Amino acid sequence: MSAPPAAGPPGPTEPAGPTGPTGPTGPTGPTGPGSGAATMPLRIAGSRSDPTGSAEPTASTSLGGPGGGPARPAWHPAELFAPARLRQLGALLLVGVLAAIVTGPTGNSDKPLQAAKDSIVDVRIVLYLGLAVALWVLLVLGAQLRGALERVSAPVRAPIGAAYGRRGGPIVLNLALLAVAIVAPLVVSTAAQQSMVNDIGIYALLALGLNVVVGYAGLLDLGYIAFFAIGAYATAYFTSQTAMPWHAPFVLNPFFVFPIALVLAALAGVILGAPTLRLRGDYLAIVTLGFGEIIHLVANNADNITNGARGAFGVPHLSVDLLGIDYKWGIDPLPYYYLLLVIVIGVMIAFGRLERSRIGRSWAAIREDEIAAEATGVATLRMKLLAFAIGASVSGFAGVLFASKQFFNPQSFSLQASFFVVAVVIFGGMGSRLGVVVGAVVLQGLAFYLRDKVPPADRYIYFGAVIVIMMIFRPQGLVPSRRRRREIELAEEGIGAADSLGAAPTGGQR
Amino acid sequence: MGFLDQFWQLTIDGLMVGSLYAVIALGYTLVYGVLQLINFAHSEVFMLGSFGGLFAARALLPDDGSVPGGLASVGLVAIGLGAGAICGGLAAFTLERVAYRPLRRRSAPRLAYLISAIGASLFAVNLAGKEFGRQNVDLPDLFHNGTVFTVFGADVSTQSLVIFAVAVAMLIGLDRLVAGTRLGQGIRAVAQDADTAVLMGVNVERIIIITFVVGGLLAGAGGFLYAMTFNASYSMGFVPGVKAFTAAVLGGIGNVRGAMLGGLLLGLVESYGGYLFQASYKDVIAFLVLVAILMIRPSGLLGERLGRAA
Amino acid sequence: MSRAGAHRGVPGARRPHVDETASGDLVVEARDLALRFGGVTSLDGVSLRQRRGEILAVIGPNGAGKTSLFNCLTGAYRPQEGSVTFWPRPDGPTELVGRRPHAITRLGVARTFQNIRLFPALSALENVQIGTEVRQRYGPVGAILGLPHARRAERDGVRHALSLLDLVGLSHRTHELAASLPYGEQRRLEIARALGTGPSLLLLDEPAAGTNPAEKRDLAALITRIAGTGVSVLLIEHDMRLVMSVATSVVVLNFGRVIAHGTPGEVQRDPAVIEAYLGVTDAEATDGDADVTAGPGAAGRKDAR
Amino acid sequence: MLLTLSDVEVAYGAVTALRGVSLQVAEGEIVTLLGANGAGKTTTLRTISGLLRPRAGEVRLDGRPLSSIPAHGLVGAGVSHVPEGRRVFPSMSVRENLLMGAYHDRRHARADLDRVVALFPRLAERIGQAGGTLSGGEQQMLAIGRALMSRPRLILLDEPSMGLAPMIVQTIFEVIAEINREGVAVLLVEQNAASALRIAGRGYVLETGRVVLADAAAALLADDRVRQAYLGEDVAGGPEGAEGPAPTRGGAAAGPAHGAVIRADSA
Amino acid sequence: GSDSGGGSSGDGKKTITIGFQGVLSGDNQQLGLNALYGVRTAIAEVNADTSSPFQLKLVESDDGGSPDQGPTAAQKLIDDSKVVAVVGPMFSGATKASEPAYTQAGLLSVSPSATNPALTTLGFKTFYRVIAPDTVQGKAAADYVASVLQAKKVYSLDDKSEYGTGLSGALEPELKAKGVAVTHDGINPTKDYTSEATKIIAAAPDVLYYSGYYAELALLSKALKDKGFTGKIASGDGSLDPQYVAQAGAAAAEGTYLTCPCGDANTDPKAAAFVASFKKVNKGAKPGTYSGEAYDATLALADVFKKLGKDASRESVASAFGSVNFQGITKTVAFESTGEVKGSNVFVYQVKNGAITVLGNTADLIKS
Ligand SMILES: Nc1ncnc2c1ncn2[C@@H]1O[C@H](COP(=O)(O)OP(=O)(O)OP(=O)(O)O)[C@@H](O)[C@H]1O
Ligand SMILES: Nc1ncnc2c1ncn2[C@@H]1O[C@H](COP(=O)(O)OP(=O)(O)OP(=O)(O)O)[C@@H](O)[C@H]1O
Ligand SMILES: [Mg+2]
Ligand SMILES: [Mg+2]
Repeated sequence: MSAPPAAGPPGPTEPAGPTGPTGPTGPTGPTGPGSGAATMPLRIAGSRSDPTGSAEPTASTSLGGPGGGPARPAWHPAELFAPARLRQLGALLLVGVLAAIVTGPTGNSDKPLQAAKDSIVDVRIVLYLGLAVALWVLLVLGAQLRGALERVSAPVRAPIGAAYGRRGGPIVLNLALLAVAIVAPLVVSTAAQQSMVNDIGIYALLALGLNVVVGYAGLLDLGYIAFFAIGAYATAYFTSQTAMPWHAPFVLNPFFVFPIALVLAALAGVILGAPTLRLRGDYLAIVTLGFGEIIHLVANNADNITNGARGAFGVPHLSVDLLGIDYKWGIDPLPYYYLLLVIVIGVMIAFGRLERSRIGRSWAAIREDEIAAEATGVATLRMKLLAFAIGASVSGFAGVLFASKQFFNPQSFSLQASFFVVAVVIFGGMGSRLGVVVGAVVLQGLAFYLRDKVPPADRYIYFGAVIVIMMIFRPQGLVPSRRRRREIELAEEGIGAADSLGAAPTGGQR
Repeated sequence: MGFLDQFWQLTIDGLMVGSLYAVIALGYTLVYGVLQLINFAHSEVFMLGSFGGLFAARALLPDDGSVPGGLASVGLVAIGLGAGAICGGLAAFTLERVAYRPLRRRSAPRLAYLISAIGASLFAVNLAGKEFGRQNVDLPDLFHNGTVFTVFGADVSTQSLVIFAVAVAMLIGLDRLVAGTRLGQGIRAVAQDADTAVLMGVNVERIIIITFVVGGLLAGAGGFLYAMTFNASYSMGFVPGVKAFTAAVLGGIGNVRGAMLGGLLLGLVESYGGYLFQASYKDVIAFLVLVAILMIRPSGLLGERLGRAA
Repeated sequence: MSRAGAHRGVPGARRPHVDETASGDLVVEARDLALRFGGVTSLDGVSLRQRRGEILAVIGPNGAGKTSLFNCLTGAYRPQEGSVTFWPRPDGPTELVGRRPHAITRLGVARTFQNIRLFPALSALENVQIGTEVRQRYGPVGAILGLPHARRAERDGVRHALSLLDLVGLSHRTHELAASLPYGEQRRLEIARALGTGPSLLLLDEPAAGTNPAEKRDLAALITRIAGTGVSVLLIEHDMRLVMSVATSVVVLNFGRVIAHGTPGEVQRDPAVIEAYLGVTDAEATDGDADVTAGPGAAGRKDAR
Repeated sequence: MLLTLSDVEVAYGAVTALRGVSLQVAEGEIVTLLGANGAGKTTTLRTISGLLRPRAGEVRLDGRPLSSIPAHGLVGAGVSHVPEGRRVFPSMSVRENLLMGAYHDRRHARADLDRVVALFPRLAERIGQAGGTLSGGEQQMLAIGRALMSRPRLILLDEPSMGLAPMIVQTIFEVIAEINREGVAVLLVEQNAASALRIAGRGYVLETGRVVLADAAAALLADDRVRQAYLGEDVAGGPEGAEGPAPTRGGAAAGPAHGAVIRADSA
Repeated sequence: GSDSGGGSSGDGKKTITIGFQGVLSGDNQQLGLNALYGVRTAIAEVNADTSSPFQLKLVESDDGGSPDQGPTAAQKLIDDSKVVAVVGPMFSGATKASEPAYTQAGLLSVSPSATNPALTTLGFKTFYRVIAPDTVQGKAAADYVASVLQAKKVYSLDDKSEYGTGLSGALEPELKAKGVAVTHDGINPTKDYTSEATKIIAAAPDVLYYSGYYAELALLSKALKDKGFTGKIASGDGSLDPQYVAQAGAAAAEGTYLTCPCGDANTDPKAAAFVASFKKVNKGAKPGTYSGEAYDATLALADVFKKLGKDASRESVASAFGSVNFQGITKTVAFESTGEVKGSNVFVYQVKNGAITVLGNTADLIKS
């Protein structure tokens, strides 16, 4: 809780008569130079770098030295043991204890607190608490260190920042990233390649599609995976006579299903969107969530159509036999990887153009002020539908790839999968194409990395913690888009005050 | 036997479950009210409260496995509720401090909170799984369960009566709190315009934390009620969480009475729908009803209708 | 001031007959608009006509229904009764009631808002571009493939937007974010955005609010210049100096009804207007009252009761 | 001194809005702050009410540094702020909005509500309506009324006459004078400089974040630069197409408010 | 391709590495842990046996029970050239997604729990399972319910999982063929079976057969007991777990019939040694659903390694495993040419006085 207004007379709450003969005092003139006021920036590092957010803003502002003298060095005792600092230390120690519990033994419900106790009453606790204290010391010296760090990293960050601030970005940087993307799978294990296709590649594609909906049009879609399912089931329907009880009377090469799935998913997007896009943001979220669940449950229940929980086995792999090229994709993940790479890059380029066109601008307008957009002639409903349809079609497209790569069942289209795509988009940076791809790489890469590093049952403890920490330190995402960054900056200027929230989460002024 | 024969029984079943949804939904609605964001980790607050209440009650149960009965039962239920509420409140407080407040400081975009909440939720769920095991945990009967009375031929058991009564009492209490007090006034002000609320002397930080804690207390107590019939487990939060969130939206998110109404309605729809169709379609039916209602009333049953001309 | 007082002045004054005006050069005509919100009546049978090229000012006390009138004209609200006819060109009349706002904008009715509503995180240029691109037809495929017609449209849009920024005097702000502009410039940017949509009728809701006298003067010149390009302007304004300096005629609303209509000079002398809107000293108030009851039909009052 | 700003600097990100503003408001006086668009008037008020924190310099209330009071504590300390753009709570009723003004101290809420409603009868008519659906002018009245509900010692008014009908403008200035007579100090930002200077004791002129003039109101009214820049005086002839010079000059120079002047002139 | 999975440990014994693929994260991880602990128990026993010529080493790979993660999880084991055989995958969906890779790599995989009948017909060359497919259990359960329990009316409820629908799909036609009236219903795993209980009671069946797992059956039994259900409750191998009684409460679980094509370790006196060593190896945890099968699968593999001696490579193991004949605690492990376990007996268990007790082999029970 905020510190109560400390010293000083409490202001009278009633308008008593003039309390003194202080009428208009005539010209005072602009005062001269400051009377020794503190010239320290009042947005102090303390609250900014605090991972647990325990430091009080009011307290941290007072770190600037209430007397207004020159700022004390960080290691000054009064500075070190300021309440805010101590709170920070406390929070870090708590985190240390938590870390000990997380890495400690597993318990059970018969003795609910036993495991936690065992973790704390253990020598390892010393290590964690030591780490906490060390981190605290680092934080205390943080202001100085940060300055140095920024100076050091500036030459590296500046060009990258500048590059992605600018339109298209310099070709060199993009080519470098591309080269990494091409070479990377060649130096890793086959399992990692599998993961680069199944987890990273597919999710990057999904995230690019959802980015149109969430990042560009500003609509929260929590049932996005439903379109993925539609693409996958369409593939099973058209390409195999055995995968599902219900199938087409003819068999198509999966490549021909791409356009079909694209259209089907877009259509599904329009059918879902047309009646629901009038709804306010969070209502839309729940309706799309419901839609996702409906598709998921229907797929799981319709034994006679989709084969229910047994899933669709036997969808053929992709193959081309055209113009003398005869190639079949198989179990080997690499060919799928390069196919996905080409598709992802194509989609990135396409959406980049879209974003910079009148359509992208209309979306930005809708995001910022729907009523004004409408009054400026933007057909808001139609543009939102368009975003929905485009997003859905990418998802359907990804569904074809997924279905032809491997066996799937309705489990692949759960609500959690939808959440995960949303997480990838926001984690990477809403509205930024590179960002969402990086989001997929980092999040899924993290999951892959953790699978060998920690006990699988505990994997999501670490995963969850990393997500929270990342969001605390980079709420705008890993590679935020230029437009989104501006929006956030605008919101940020609103704050600076202890109690103020900034426009983002509250702003009740419609 | 047809649907009509079972109508009242299904209604009672639906109301019991619905009242639990309502209690959880309040947490979503309250937090949505002040921060305009969906607290996706609320389901874990519920889960932790549930464990808290369950362990507390279990620790006090007689060792011989007998059912206490009488005043002892009342006491146990009260203690369980209290412990659940405290755990829920603490969890909500911690959640706000760790996953939300730092983001607020950086004026993060709204959706960032969503992801942070999902992360916190993953963390909490799996840590609970690690600490308390990954099995469902049963809470032995706290009282002699049996039919208390019958309405239109439908049995009302002690269990459902206790759950329903406690849930309704909490709902009414909260409604009074928000409608009639200064706290409620502050909550609504922050909800609509936090900057201006500050100018009115509202301590926004405090309002936010109180809102979280109140939601957590309710969810925690609700969690205990839930555990009495449905067992507790580390992953128990997700489904009721989604349902309660749906209920909150159904009633008009941000509206306390709406959450209650939405919860009860959702409980009924599921109960009827599960009977009339294959039970695995009951969520489908619930969501279809939600969509239908939102089509007719785009801001939920009791949501405000601002702006558009009549 | 009470409700009864308002009704007293103009029993059944529904339709101002602008008889000298042939409908041929009208740009917009509203007939008997009624807008109610539950118990609140915002518009209570408002009729007005505007000639092409005219600058028509709508004045009236707070809550008289001016903004509501704009909202009805632009489709933000749908009136329960009445109709609005709009002539995008002198020939083809179109009914506006029942259309969605963006469709009305595309027909050629653009507006600004009483509380500025720009796209804050977009640059000034982008704000105007969104307006200029309303009529462009290229779709997602054109944009993605960078088809020639899409590129051309894009270039035209930018060029047009730049010229509009120049017109409102914001060339120096082209790439700045709308939110960081000072208030007065935001107002002008909003006008440029509205002009971007190529309107034949421009609705300005209190464009001078919050600007200082010097800026008001610039604004007056700007409005006159806009009207000079053939755009009819419908203007809500509380600043009488501005109204007097730019308007060719004035409509006065009170309690959702038209209480006066005429040239600025006429309206200004109208006792009912003075009583309801401009304000009088106590002594004069009684006079005004007497005037109204006597109903002398001050020169400007075309609204025969 | 009730309020002292010394060398206050405020920035929005990279944009510096105030570059060393110093000003004072004593108990019970009316001080007006003039300046062109973007001069930093709103920023000054937001800084005083704690919504923005200065990058340098200091704000003191009753001699106490403002940084020791959290923003939400300022109402309790007697400061109340009518923000630019009204900022009424959109889905609270008029009544609830007004009661929000008394949030920090609800003892006098009833009586004050009656007083405010009496001041703005229009609000009485709309008492149950949602704030967001009020007309612009009605919202402005509501915002002022709400600020009065907190019984401030110092009231910060950011363009209170904006969007108000001439007659209400007149009322507003009367109200300001009235509350000032009850002992409330007023810091008034106005584009309607003439009226503002007429009720104010002193005034400051802000230009691009700096105080360039500070004087008694009467002196400012007489100052050529002020007359030119803020009263629109140089256009003696009036803009083309105006009815005549009289209203313009009259509105600026004399009379309680220019609405009335127009009436006087044309009668 | 494959290499010899050789290696030597410190005491000169050869080290053989096996893999485990199963559901170690997500909602069903308890089932995965049950199996994993079974594997670990077997490995500990082998390694503790001084007469054993080799040491076993385990590599775990989590597939979350989902087909999405299956190929990656399988690939991880395939990439590890030391792995000569795998216990797993566990769920049929993950199995379908993973087996193509195992087949291509020629790596043997023995599932302790994937019961979908189709699995042995899809051309997975290196796939074996030590659990009988749903069809076997479905038929036996139907026989028992119809002949011994004398049910006229059965309410068949499944959990809409691959396992549950597979079992109910096998059970229902058999029941109908015996002239039993069957009401089918499916319900996604949930906690709230209140209205489902009302529905079941309204249908007034003689027997409720639940095809699904114990956690849900426990809640369902509770709800049914609260509402005074008078019929009999029966379920399959997914519910054969002491946790069923613990979670339902002894009163609600009392009398429930459980069928399983396996012996239950916890109740079988012959398996007492297994239970003891399981508890020892796994910090007091008790064997649960699929623990015994995983244990048997591992020991069967060890048996093959023993026979192969120095030549235990992917190829040799894959080709030798088909002819294994090993007496496990749940059954005799021997395979048909399809990879299906031979001649499964289906046993019936019942909860009596709060403990699961074996009633006997269905074939015997029906005869008597
Ligand atoms: N959505 C709404 N719901 C209820 N009442 C409304 C709504 N919109 C407007 N009103 C009412 O209609 C009346 C007219 O409002 P309008 O905004 O048109 O006034 P105005 O003439 O523009 O006033 P101002 O000059 O103050 O802006 C007001 O009394 C207002 O309260
Ligand atoms: N959110 C913001 N982001 C960036 N710059 C801002 C922001 N708000 C204000 N500014 C800038 O700060 C300066 C001062 O603005 P301020 O709003 O205080 O002016 P003002 O004197 O109140 O003007 P007005 O008469 O238009 O209300 C202006 O240059 C403005 O562009
Ligand atoms: Mg208006
Ligand atoms: Mg301002």
